[in-house]
Amino acid sequence: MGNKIVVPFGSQHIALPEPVSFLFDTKNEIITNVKVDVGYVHRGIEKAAITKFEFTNVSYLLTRICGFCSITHAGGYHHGIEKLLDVEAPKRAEYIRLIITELDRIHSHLLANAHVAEVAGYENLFMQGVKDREIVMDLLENITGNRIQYDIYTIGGVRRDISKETAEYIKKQLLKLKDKVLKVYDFYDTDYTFGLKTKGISYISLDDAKKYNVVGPIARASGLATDARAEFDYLPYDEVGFEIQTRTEGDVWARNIVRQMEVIHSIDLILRAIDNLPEGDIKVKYKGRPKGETFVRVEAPRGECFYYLKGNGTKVLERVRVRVPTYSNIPILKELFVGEKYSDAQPIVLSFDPCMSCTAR
Amino acid sequence: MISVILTIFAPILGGFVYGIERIVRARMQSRMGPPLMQPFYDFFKLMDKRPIMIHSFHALMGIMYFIAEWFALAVLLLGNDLLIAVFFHVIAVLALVIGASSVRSSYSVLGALRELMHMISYEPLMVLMVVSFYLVVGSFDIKDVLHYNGYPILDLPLVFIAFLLTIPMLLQKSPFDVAEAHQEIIGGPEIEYSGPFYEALYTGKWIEYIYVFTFAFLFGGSHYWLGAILVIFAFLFINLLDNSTARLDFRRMVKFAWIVLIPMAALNVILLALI
Amino acid sequence: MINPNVEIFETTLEKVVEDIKNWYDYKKYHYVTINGVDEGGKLRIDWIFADYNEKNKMYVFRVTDVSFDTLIPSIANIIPSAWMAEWELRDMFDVEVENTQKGIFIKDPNIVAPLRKDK
Amino acid sequence: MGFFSKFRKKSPWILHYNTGGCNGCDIEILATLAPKYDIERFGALNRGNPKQADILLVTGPVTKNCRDVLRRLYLEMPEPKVVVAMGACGHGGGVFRHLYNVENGVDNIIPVDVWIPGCAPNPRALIDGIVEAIKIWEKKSKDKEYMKNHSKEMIKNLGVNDD
Amino acid sequence: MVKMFIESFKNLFSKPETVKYPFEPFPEPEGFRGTILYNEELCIFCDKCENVCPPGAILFEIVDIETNKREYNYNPYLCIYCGACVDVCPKADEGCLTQANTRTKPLGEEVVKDKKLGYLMNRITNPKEVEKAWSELEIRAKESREKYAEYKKQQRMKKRAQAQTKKENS
Amino acid sequence: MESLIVLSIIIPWVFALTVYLAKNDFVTNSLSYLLLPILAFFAIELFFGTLPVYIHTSKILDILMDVYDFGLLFFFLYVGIKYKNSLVISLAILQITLLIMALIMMPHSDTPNIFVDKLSAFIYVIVALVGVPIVIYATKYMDYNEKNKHTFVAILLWFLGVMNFAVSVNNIEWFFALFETTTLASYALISFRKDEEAINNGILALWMNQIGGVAILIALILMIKYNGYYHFTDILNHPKTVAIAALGFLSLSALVKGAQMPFHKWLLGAMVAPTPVSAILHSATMVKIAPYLLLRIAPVIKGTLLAKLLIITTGYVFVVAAIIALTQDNFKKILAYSTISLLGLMMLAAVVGTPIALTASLVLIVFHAFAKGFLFVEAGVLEKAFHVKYIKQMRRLVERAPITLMFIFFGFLNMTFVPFGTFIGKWMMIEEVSNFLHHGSYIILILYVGAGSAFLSILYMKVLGISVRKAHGIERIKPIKLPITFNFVSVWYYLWLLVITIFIAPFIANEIVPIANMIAGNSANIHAIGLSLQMNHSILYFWQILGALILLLLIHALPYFVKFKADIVHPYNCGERFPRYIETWNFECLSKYENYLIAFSIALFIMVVVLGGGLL
Ligand code: SF4
Ligand code: SF4
Ligand code: SF4
Ligand code: SF4
Ligand code: SF4
Ligand code: SF4
Ligand code: SF4
Ligand code: SF4
Repeated sequence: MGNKIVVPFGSQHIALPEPVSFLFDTKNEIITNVKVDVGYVHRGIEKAAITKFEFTNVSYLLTRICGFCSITHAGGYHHGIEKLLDVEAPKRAEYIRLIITELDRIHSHLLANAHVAEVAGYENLFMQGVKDREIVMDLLENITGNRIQYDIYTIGGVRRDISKETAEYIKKQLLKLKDKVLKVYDFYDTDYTFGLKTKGISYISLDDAKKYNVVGPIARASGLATDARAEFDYLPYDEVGFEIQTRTEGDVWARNIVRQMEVIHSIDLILRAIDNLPEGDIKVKYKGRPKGETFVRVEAPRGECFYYLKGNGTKVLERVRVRVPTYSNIPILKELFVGEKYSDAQPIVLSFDPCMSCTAR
Repeated sequence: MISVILTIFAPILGGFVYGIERIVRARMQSRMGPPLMQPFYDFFKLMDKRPIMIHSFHALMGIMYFIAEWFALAVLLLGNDLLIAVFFHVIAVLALVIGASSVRSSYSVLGALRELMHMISYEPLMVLMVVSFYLVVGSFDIKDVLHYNGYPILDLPLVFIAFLLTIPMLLQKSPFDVAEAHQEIIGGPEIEYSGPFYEALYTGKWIEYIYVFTFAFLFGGSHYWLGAILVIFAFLFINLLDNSTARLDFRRMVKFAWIVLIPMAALNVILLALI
Repeated sequence: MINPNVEIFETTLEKVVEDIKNWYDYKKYHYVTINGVDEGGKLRIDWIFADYNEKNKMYVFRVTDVSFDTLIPSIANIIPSAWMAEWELRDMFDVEVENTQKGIFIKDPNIVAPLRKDK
Repeated sequence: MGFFSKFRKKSPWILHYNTGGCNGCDIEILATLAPKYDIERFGALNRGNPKQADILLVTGPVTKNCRDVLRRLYLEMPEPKVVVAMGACGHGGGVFRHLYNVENGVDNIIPVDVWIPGCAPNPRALIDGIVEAIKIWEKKSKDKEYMKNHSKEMIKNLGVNDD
Repeated sequence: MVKMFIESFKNLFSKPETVKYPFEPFPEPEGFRGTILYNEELCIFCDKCENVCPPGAILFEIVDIETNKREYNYNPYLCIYCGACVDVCPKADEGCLTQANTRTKPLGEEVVKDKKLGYLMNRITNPKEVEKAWSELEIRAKESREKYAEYKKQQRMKKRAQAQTKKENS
Repeated sequence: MESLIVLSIIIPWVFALTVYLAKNDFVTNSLSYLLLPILAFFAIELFFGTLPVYIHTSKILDILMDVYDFGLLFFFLYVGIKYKNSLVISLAILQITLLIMALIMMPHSDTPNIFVDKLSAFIYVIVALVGVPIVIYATKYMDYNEKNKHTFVAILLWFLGVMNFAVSVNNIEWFFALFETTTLASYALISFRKDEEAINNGILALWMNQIGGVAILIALILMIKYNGYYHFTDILNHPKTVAIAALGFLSLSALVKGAQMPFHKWLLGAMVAPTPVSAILHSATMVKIAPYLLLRIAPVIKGTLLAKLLIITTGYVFVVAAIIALTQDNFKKILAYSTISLLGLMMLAAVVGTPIALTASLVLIVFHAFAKGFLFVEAGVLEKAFHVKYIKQMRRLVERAPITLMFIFFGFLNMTFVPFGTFIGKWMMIEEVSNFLHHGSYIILILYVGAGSAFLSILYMKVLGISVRKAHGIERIKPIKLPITFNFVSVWYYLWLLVITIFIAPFIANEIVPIANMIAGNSANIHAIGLSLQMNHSILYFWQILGALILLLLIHALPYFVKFKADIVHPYNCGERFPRYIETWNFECLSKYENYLIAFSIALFIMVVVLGGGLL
């Protein structure tokens, strides 16, 4: 009867740093239908990567697909192009890549979790979460020279080395961070009101997760142990002892907890990587032009990121295809709203931590 | 005399309270926070904004909200009946709700509807609180309460706790800031106001601080030091609560008010009446 | 260096849905995406899958020499999350795909099929 | 009005809109709200509501799909207001310059007052930018260089008849 | 809830984490990727930096076709501070192109002047024109390049013609 | 005096007959207009005259009355048979049996049969000032594609006379006759349109009200059996001895007539009839018999267990009806539920029975009558002139019907806000009841009043919220011209409400309190100090009254005159151009509980019957 209220959520909305729009039909604030538009950020990067940019500098473009996981895109691209050029990065470079990748994951997860808290109306938890995140950001800025766009990958290695002192510093800071993160973890884990707002909201069963090919922490929160770090060999994760973190609750809360667990695991990984940091060059020279095709899967903070590269022996590639984690999580996200309350829509959206910038490229 | 002065300067005092609150909140979040005078800076800035509006009706309701809020405070401080003051507050809510509903913006309308849910949660409790004052003091007159020689707080501990938990509903604080819900409906009723019209709402909220804390003060009876302590305690408590809870759904708020708070207050009143 | 172990099933446009349907088991495999490549006037389409259990293993259903005016079948009723890639395919190459509409990414009518080399 | 203008610089309220950047800048905006840089020190709040905002903080190169939204938000803000384009994207589109779905910078859509360089600009840069914006904002309010006939302009520019 | 309650209370009485920037200086860390600085004297005009720059924030405009005099132009607001240009510059070690670890000031009331930022930035006074000027420059640079190529071609033709005539003469 | 009373009763009947026979527009219109000054004059004369008045009637009238009774009951029987409704039939038969029993048992009594005191005169005034304008309104209303205008108006007129008569009788047997006459009238009016729904609802009203009739008859029999008298005055004069069970059954009939749950359905059913029916049923007449009856017997039941039971029942209805109203989307239904709710409050106040509570009850009756009459009149205007029946159709009403909306707004304000009478009533109730809190269980009363008024407020705000929504400035509004009659009636109510509210303190202190004092037998501590109202030790200052009044006037009327010079922008829509589709909440989940709530009210009702009857 006469009780429908259509509520727009996005593209500009304070809870959404990115343009994406949801249009909810609500009855008494219960969502009955939803329309999603994910195309706001489309810039045409795939096209530019095969016309405007040469294979040597296309990675600067590709890393700017996304600020959260610029390192993932750099990784996806460089691992592929190295395969096409047939060069192998030295071990030390691989370890440095791993360290930066995991640092990036830590900052991304911390922010994502904090953001869920923020939109759940829990301002202080947001502040406590992002407060600690600054430690990682400072580390990243120290190592790479920028807080967001690290541009550390280069074909055949990395552009900057980690010196002895820096390594020590990283270790010290990370140990400090670990304590703090454990404290924040505890808040997420035990906070009563936060639980009220997140537990049981937007439940995804293991079966659904598989049917919809959900990836990343969202899948792992439903008990689906999928992680490109374990399913694809691109960085020496086996050597530092990577383990997949899962929960089985499958709701907003579990997603946060999985991220928090991964943060702690990532800290461990980095600490181990620094301890085992091999000596040697950080870069090798390469020759030739990319030719042939390759498939790459790397694990972004939000899940598996897929790259397809095809070269034809010229300076410009023939096809670059990026399939990012959010891209494969949107279909299930769309299904989750019906029956939930509008006041829970923001935590649901942000528990997916959606990145439109990479979904639409 | 004091009450006249208090009434007249309520917006200023409220502004300071709000300023302190912003600092306290920032500190609780390990931030530095804005300067104390920040609310007034905001006030002056808004004053100087070029006014835009959706339509006059809506803009007018913003101003009416401010006036009604002030008037409710005047009735509380200058009148003699607490109960009437409680009901005068409804006029302010009316202006807010009608104004917010008068624009075709779903956020604003949702905010208005949620504001109604606020009202259903706190209104009966406020009535109960006033009645419990009557039981203790034997009068609805605010002056009698302020001259009461005992310690109302000792007679009304549960009512005070219930009231303490109602303040977040009145002042739009987490966990019950559902009508404002910045991350959901971006301020709810206030979203469509801007410039000087928003100013009216912004300042109205300050007055509401005074209005609410006056009630907290009354729990001290004629012992003004006790009243002051209670006010400070209430202030700190709601800010701590604000900073340590997520926003709950309005359904939970209504349920909480009706299942926990009202029976609690009623129990106190019954015990008091029987003894 | 990475070492993807890719198994490619060449198939045809008519058979591809059938093939995927017979082969796909959502408990074992993981749909990754659908990818189109313009190979000079002809479209090549890859349906890409990965394995949950086997490391580095990927599967590709490949159809080559698709002309830009044929209707491409949809696999969205086998894999519910595939609609996004299909809609994108339509936007990017201006080809007809079953049950899709234009405009998921490109809303400006002046921009047509950016990934086609002839446009 | 002179009296009020004095206080203006102490209360800049921000509206943030991402027009298709990489998020990098947006992350940094969130970092600026965080305790370490705490932008509320300047009285700045992230309002999320154009009607109550003074500074429009735009990130990203303005994709074609975001263009109209950006324009609408700008017009919904009351004068005096300033626009800050954050990051390289905001200036000429940054790395996305000349991509087919990109409008090459914010200035092509709405008049920008401050550009913050960097990709991504770190929180210090953002703070510098805000400080700069406040200066311009004050100047603007003194010069009263407001758009006349705001509402008519709006209808004209947007062709709005949005029912 | 209770834990956070206590935590908030503790925070209230502990020192805030906030840094005082901009009231107190906060230098960028060592190795910060900041402004690109250019030294014309050392440049060999190899154009590598221009070619590699992802957003095209470095442009050489050929101002004099005959002498092939080039002017280095740099747009710090368009620059993404990736440092690729420095990586690629053959003279970087001498200091021809370096990446400072300081940030460029925001472009607001005035344009920052510095010889090391190239020609364009030093010519513009109105900050609002930077973007437009850059777009124009982009076109001019392209044209100048085409003209130069044309000129070169003609030169070559001329040379060849001269050589031809010389040959014929001889 | 006597002649005034008789005229007040007879003139409406004469007019009714004339209208019915003449079937002429001019006659109908002018007579209905004419009735207003006449009845108003009589009523006010009476009200300020020397009261009470006793009229002894001849024996013939008694017999006539008996005959009329039987005629009425057989008519009910006939209706039951005609529409094959076993409930109506069996109830009619039961009534006939009981009536015969009563008549056989009835002793002779010298107590006069007609008795008019201030309370009756008070109802006269309401009938005149609220009821007659509805008839005037009906003359125009029926011009909008309705049939049988004249018959309709005639019934309404006749009904007013009946109403006047009903509140003047002293003999409970007579009262039964008039009570059943109002039942008949409601049946006739509700099924006026003669379509299936109308008839069904008419039958519903019939049998439900018949239950009330049965209750009265039982009360009558009990009273005759145990006390030997059957006049109101006798009851009041022997407060100690009267059989509480009889009073219990009388109160039951009041609950039925007052459409208290679970008997609220019949009043809702009135919706299918033309709107003046609802107006007259809800505001001026019919349902007011219920609180009237309780007010009559208030001094005797005060403080008894019966009173407590009634308090629990009516208070429950006050809250629950308000809650259920939230889930409704038919405008008239919402009004109907709020009537039920407020009737609960009136009866509650009447049952509490202290002078102040009685004052509260009377104040509520006055203001409710005016405001509800007003609101229903406007509902009819909406329906006829703007084709609006559901609140979802009220979207953007302010753009189409600004003036009507203004009236509705004012009506709603009257129903709950300071400083209007309804608020004063609640205020008095709460303050008064606070005195009894030492009896512990009265806390429920405070909760009832606090919660009920909060629910009613949000109900009105919700409805107002949806109708004030608009897209443009007021300058683009082009009001539709309304017929003079409509405007006259609206302005009539509006002004009355306004004037009484401004002078509310003297009005209550000088006019209402004496009635309450008269009923209660001791005096209420309510005074007017200038224009301020003092109750016990609380004062509602005039500046507060005036301030609130001005604020509310500004809120509901000023928007039509104020035009700010500011730029117009569109509402925030996330920067998008999404379609706006905004209605309101319907509290759907609450309707899930509706049945439980009603079931509980049945339980309460049965409790009243059992315990009340058990007091024999
Ligand atoms: S990527 Fe996630 S955390 Fe970042 S801005 Fe977007 S929604 Fe927020
Ligand atoms: S989802 Fe995409 S854009 Fe977002 S962080 Fe991952 S790869 Fe980057
Ligand atoms: S300027 Fe750089 S970091 Fe900022 S949005 Fe653009 S690409 Fe991302
Ligand atoms: S009718 Fe609607 S769209 Fe048209 S001008 Fe009015 S508000 Fe705007
Ligand atoms: S690298 Fe050598 S050939 Fe190339 S431009 Fe420079 S000097 Fe000329
Ligand atoms: S740092 Fe990067 S963007 Fe900046 S000039 Fe150098 S290559 Fe260009
Ligand atoms: S790469 Fe270095 S030497 Fe070459 S043009 Fe650029 S600045 Fe000059
Ligand atoms: S279930 Fe909840 S939302 Fe729905 S009507 Fe009931 S209270 Fe309202």
